[in-house]
Amino acid sequence: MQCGTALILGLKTILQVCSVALLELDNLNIAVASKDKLLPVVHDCSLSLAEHETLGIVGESGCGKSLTALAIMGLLEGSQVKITSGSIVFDGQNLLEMKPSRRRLIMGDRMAMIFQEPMTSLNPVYRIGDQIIEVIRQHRRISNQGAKQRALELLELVKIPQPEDRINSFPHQLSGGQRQRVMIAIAMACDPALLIADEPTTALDVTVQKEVLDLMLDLQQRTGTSIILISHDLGVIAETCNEVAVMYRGRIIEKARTRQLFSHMAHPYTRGLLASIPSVVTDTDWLEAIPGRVPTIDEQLSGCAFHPRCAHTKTSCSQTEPPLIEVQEHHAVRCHFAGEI
Amino acid sequence: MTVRATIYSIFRGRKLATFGALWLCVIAIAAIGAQFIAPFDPLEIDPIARLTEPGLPYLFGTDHFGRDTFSRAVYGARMALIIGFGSVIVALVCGGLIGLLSAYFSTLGHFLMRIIDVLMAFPALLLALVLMTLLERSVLNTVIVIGIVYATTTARIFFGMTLKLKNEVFIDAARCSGASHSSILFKHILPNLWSPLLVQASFIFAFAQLQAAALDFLGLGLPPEVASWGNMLAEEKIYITRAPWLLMFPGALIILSVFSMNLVGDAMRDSIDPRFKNDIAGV
Amino acid sequence: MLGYTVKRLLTLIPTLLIASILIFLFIHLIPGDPAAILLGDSATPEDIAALSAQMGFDKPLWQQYLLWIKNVLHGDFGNSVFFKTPVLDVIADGAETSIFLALMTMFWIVLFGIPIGILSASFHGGWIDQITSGGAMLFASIPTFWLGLYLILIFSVGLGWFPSSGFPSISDDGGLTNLRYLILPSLTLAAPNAALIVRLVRASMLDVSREDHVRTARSKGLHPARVSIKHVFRNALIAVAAAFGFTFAALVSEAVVTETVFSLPGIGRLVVQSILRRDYPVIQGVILFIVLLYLVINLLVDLAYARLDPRVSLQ
Amino acid sequence: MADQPLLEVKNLSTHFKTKSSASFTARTVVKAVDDISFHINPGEVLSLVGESGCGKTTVGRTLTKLTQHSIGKALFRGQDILPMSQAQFRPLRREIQMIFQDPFASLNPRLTIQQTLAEPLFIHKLVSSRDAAIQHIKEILEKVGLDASIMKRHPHEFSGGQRQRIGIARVMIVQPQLVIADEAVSALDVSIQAQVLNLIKQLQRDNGISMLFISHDLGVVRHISDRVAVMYQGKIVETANKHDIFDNPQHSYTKKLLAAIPKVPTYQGALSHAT
Repeated sequence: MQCGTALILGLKTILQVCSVALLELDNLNIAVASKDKLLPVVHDCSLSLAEHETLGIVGESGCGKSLTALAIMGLLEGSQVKITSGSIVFDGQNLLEMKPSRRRLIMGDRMAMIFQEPMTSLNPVYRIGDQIIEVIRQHRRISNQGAKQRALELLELVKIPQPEDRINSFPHQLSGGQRQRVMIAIAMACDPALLIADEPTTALDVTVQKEVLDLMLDLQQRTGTSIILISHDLGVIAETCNEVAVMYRGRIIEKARTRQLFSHMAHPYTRGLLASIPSVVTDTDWLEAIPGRVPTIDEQLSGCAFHPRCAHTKTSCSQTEPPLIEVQEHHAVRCHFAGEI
Repeated sequence: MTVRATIYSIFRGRKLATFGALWLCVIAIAAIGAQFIAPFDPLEIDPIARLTEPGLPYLFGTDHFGRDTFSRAVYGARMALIIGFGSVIVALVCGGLIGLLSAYFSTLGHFLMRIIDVLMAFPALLLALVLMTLLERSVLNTVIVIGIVYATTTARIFFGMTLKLKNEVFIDAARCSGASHSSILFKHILPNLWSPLLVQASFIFAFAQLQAAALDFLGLGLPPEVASWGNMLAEEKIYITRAPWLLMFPGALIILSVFSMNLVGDAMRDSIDPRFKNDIAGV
Repeated sequence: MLGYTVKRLLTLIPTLLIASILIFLFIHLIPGDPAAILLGDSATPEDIAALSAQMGFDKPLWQQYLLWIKNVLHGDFGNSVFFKTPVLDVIADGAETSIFLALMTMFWIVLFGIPIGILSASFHGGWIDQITSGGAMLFASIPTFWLGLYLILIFSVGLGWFPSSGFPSISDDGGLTNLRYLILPSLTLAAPNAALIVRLVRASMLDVSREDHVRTARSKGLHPARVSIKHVFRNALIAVAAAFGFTFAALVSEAVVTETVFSLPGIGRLVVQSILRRDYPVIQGVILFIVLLYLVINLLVDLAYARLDPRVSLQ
Repeated sequence: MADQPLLEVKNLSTHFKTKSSASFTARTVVKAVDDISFHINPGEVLSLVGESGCGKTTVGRTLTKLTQHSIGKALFRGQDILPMSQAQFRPLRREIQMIFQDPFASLNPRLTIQQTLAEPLFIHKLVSSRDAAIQHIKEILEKVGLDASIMKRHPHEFSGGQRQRIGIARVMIVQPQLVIADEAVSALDVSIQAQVLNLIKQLQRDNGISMLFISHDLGVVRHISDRVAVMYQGKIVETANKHDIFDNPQHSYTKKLLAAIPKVPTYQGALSHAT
């Protein structure tokens, strides 16, 4: 018996070493500068992502999910939005302590991003081939011809028909779905370890959405890249991610393995969110909508961020902010009564 | 928003624009109270005191007729306001109306805008010069001519902005409610154009000063006896080497006032609907 | 491209027709006998009668217009009342000065306007931006003639570096060194227009920098300067080019004043003097010429525009 | 129920001519809506579902005469509305109303809520005095779940969900027979979308309104409609009652559409939590 326990412990250690986190966010706080003060928009965000994993961040507009992504990517610089504290450790290095020039070596190479609006995310005046070549030549010592060859491969990889012709197209000559494929090609050009996809399919039709998501998962299978998928759509998250973090008003309020989350939703907001979605497979006569609205960022709130809209509010909810507690292994919830309701 | 809050939001953190607004207030006070502020009659000729250097009692010196430059400058402020407000009214009423109606009624608009396009091919100053030859030199005619010249650009700008508004969803919604053409034009479209209108007015006000000064300089603007900054420059330009201050003071007044108006216009433009920001030409 | 150019040239015709009608009507708006106006104050009644018959002033207005247009199409703009020579020759005499003035002005505008504009946009909000964009606005607020007079006072009268007025042809003694006569005038003319370009480049770059594709460029790990030039400025150029055509009209206005201040024998001063002399055939001719030039420049701008922006198709 | 449908659309086509900037080139014709027919019975909700660019929005705009139709008929209570002039159609605008997609663009930013809501009342002469109008507005605001005290405020002071409620109030205040809802909840966040959907469904039932519900979201469509018409490239490819469409789709496009939707795992706890 003793021997067996030791073996299991040993195996666990080995597994932990193997699945060392690629990305680790520790108590990240982000605030937006408005007039004379800083309004917090992301509050104590801690996340970790292992290699080959797909993490979904889900929440409604203004919950801070996109800002978190932009902070990881390093695209907040020069904007009104500032990281006030915390750390982002990628590949064992704290990105926030890095010089901008060092950080740019990672951007587009080890870490890449695709955005919500495929119609405007490509520069309209350059051919798509040149836009792919640009990122390859930024990070690899390679001839123009070699980069072009690689760009052709990439276009083929993202399943653009007739890549030899399309490489010379301008963005406006492509459909929305094709443009998003080109964005994926740019992102995958240097085989990134981490791909951040911020609402990549929100602007697309459902049939195209399916194709693009399938493509992303297929590429992940081949290259082993980790993905952070940001979406407002629980369905998209459920079908693509291993792990989910639910955000509300700048806070992660629930975090779990996808299967765990959908079988044991612990936070009233997560449950309400799911109940708000009319199903395509069953008839619903009435939706159990969450009452009220998301408070704006300049509204001060004490206690739990969700308490004004929560059906289970008790006095303590409006007084102290609940911490993110593990209710099960891999399942953390920010609610005073996580186990009880 | 209240007027005070709007003014506060426009000038908050903009020291230069605030300075511009304050300077324009000074000009306005000088213009209104010219007869109390000016120590001398601006038209009184004193041949003995010709080309006196600045000092006392002639703060800005005297010109080659011996007239007090400071008094003329104070009365010039009054002329600047008349020119500015006058041309703004002419330009906005003519141009604004043409632009608004052309955009809303597309058949009419197609024809009118074609003419406006052609008129825009005529350089503003040339158009003004030519129009001035048809009329005699007077304050009213100068105002009308400068106003007409800027009516073309104003019409173009309002045409563009009205077209944008016409395609707004709330206009569709008003149509679905059964609103009539006049109600859509004057209740739904025009009120959304007031603030761009004000910004455009401030730029026309500024450019009109430069245009009027150029007309004066070329001898086709205000009547020569009128005390305006442009006329002061035009009449004394040959004395620039002997009495440089004669051109310094009125020139500086024009520059400061135009600069101030541009600053104020620029600050206001930043506070209007971002859709219209690029429509309004200005500096 | 060629097909588009031909089409665009064809669409110029109705515009030119409207312009010519306006210019033609202008002469007939002046109260009095047009023949007397065309011939000026010194004309004898016999001259007036002769011209009336020659120009057909007794005929209906539309026939007169057709006759005038027919003559114009044959290159006959009539004779200058003042010079007694064909209008076309008078314009040609002023062309050299104006062309060189325009070219040198363009040189300054591009040399100062674009780099300062890029600088201003790149340091948006900082002190460099405040100085450059505030300075640009100040320069745009200076009356052209005032600036010209003080440049003469300082650099010609005071320092003696440049001549103060006139422009001998480059075919005269001195050859290309005669262009020094145009340095002060071209700087005077460039100042307000370069200021406009600074503001324009700055505003369009700030607009473009907020577009999504710039974020994509930054996410590639490109150097900020490269993002700024290759992605922001390159796209901002589209808006700058579009505005360039309209700037031409403003440039002509200021050239009129500048040529007068520096007594340059160009078309600008010609038109002012002709207006003061009531030399109507010259006024008609010059204005028609300027309108034509404006239209051609705008056509060229449109062609350049299509090259800058692949979304604009020339089909 | 009356034996006659409230609205019957027969062979409707709406074509657009795209104008080229140079006046010599030929114009191309886009068949946005291509020969479609459907009907809506009194008190019934028909959904028009399809992907972007399929022409569903054009159908709504054509039926409210915001866009000129090309061919076909639209019989509203037996009367063809399409050939009518705007002036002839004006009295009918009270009965045929439209809810727009974008709650931020569909309210005039310069008008107070009271002004916006009073406008249709005065146009259709439903009230004779200002006091009566205010009374009406108070009632309708209460019905859409807003406080009467907001009347003096401007649209920018409200969130998207609140604005959409105001938009619904503007439609309901004239007591229409037919409401065309063009992507009425698409711009809203999920939790707000559910509230507004509930509101629309309740108002529709309480007032026996017929509705043409235009949407790309199949979950929403299943929730709200009685019958569904699927549009693809300007044509209606399948019309059926909602159970047939969702549980037994016939057309291959309908099948493809249904297969593409990401499914949310159902979780019983989620449905019972607030009850």
